Amino acid sequence: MAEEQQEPVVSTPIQQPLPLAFINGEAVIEKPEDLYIPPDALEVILETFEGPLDLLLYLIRKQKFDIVTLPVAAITVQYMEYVEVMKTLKLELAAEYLLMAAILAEIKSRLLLPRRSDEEDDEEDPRAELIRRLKEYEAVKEAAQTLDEQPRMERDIFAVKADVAESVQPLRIEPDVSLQEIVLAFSHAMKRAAAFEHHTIEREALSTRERMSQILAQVNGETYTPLDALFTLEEGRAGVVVSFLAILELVKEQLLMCVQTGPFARIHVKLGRHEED
Amino acid sequence: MKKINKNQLKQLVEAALFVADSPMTKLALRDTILAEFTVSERALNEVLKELVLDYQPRGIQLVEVASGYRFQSLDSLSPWLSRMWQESAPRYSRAMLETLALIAYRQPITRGEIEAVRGVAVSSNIIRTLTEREWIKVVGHKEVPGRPSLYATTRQFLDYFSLKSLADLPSSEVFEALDDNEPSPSTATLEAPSESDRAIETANIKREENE
Amino acid sequence: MKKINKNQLKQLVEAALFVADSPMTKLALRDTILAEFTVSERALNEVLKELVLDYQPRGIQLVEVASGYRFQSLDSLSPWLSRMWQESAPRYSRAMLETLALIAYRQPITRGEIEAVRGVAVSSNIIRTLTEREWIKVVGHKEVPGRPSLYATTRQFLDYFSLKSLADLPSSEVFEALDDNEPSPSTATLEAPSESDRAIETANIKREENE
Repeated sequence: MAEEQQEPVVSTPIQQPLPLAFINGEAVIEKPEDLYIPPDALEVILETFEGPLDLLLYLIRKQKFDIVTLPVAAITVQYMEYVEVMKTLKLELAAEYLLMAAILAEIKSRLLLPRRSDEEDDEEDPRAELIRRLKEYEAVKEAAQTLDEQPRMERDIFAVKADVAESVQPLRIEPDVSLQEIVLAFSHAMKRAAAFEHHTIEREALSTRERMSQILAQVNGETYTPLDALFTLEEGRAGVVVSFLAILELVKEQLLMCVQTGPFARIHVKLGRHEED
Repeated sequence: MKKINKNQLKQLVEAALFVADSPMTKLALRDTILAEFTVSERALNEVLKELVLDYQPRGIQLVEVASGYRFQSLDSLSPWLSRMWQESAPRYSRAMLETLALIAYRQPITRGEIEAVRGVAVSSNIIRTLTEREWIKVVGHKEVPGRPSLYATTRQFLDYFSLKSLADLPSSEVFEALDDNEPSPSTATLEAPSESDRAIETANIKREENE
Repeated sequence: MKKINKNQLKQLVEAALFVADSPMTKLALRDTILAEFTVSERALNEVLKELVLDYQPRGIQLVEVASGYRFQSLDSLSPWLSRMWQESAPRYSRAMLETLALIAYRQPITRGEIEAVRGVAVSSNIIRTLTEREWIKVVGHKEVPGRPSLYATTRQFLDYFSLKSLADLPSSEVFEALDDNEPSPSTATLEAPSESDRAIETANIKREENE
């Protein structure tokens, strides 16, 4: 703050080694008060600026000015010198740099105009908008730098992964099937097979066929199973009838054979067909 | 070569084995993360042994496999971890549905009998898929040359279709109706009798429910 | 729904987070590995908290980022861990970082607004790279002539920088302070012109937006 009126030293060119460093891509130049810098080095410096605001901020910081007091005249002189160098180097001079030069010139001229006597007028400080932009840009610059320092994947932190045990198998989601699809599929199959009569598939037969499957699962081909073991009395008469029909059907289809050793002896069944038939 | 204390060594080895894309040998550890440290073979072995022990009660384990050390999930957790990866099986083919339908309506039935109706061979794949889904099972063998398996539907099959018993499978008239009406399902006349029939039948079948 | 004891729950959650391909939310845990268990929200929170604590002294940590919980290596080990890969982590230019920072702190924001603050054009390349990395996305269009795209950051951006939410972004106070100042009448002399100037400026930039 104390240095706010300090004029920049526009010194005569003095050849000096270039103390130039880059920290996080930001050009840190100790006192290049002169502009007599080897052209290719300057090109590198200029290219590190992210635009006119960045260059202005750099100039302000270099001279230890306070943004809020922005000594427009001094800054403008320095800024124009840089822009001139850019021109002579035929650097691809972004329009933004020239636009900023125009803004600076405009502010400077407005500051030179004599102020009206009345203090209370709403004539605003011509520097205000530029100061606001500079402050805002500086905040962005800082934020970008902090963001860059934030621990991040690939550089500071790495994804951690354990293998799955061999026994982990992806869960298979089986397709949905509707009852209607099954019914239609059966209908189609039956229609194609001309030999079949649709009506033979009766509902009655279905409960019998289900019982046939159950009985088949109950008996085996090695030992005989007593016939009465295939009836469940608790099912009542209808159940017994279904079982009986199922057994008859199984015998008819030669899946089951019944054996009776003598009159009124227990009937036994086992898988297989009667060879002697 | 720098020194590294045991705690740091352990953290570093642990992290390396976790971030590595594949198992790491002790040599690989030395060539990468430990390149600038002096670490005795004993210290490295000790750290690895400690890590194995540290993870013993946890959900993942440090194991040594042929290509080095790696962390892997506890074997006993697999049934649940499997749920993290799901793959949808393709829709069933017409052949699959017809085979299933024939087994449902004509059980117990052999593969040969299904083929006779369909006029084409039934692929083993279809039988396997239906068996794996636990919709069909072998209930016996037909005592003819070759003793072919007899297939029937299962309890799971009935459960899936919310059927109390096979008798609840729509009968021929119903599917005739379904088939004829496929584009226009408005014809109720054909459906009507099956409804009442079904009621009587359901009463008959009730007892079978919990066989 | 089955019960699961706390130790089993902890092992299961731990293993799941370790084998998962990406961070997992509590909901994702419930939908997969915990699908068949009754687990109270309190029990799940407790287990996660314990796991975070368990790993505190270790080489890897359990952290909560925007897309859920994940294990990651300890920040301080990166100098050595990075030796496990040939190529080094990508560096980002200042232009890219400043653009990203503006989108992060000022979202939703148009390209023109970014250019107005930075004082230079934003190259299409930067927007493309940030979009391809899935760090930013178009969330809408500003209803001004040209309907420029409005950009915002994504969950992947937060994940990448190990953040749980935008509020965890460092130095957001700087921006808040700026925003607070803007309407404040106390600094009227400095701020007053800014509003109108900005309008003019925005108008100037408009053309560039859709270049």
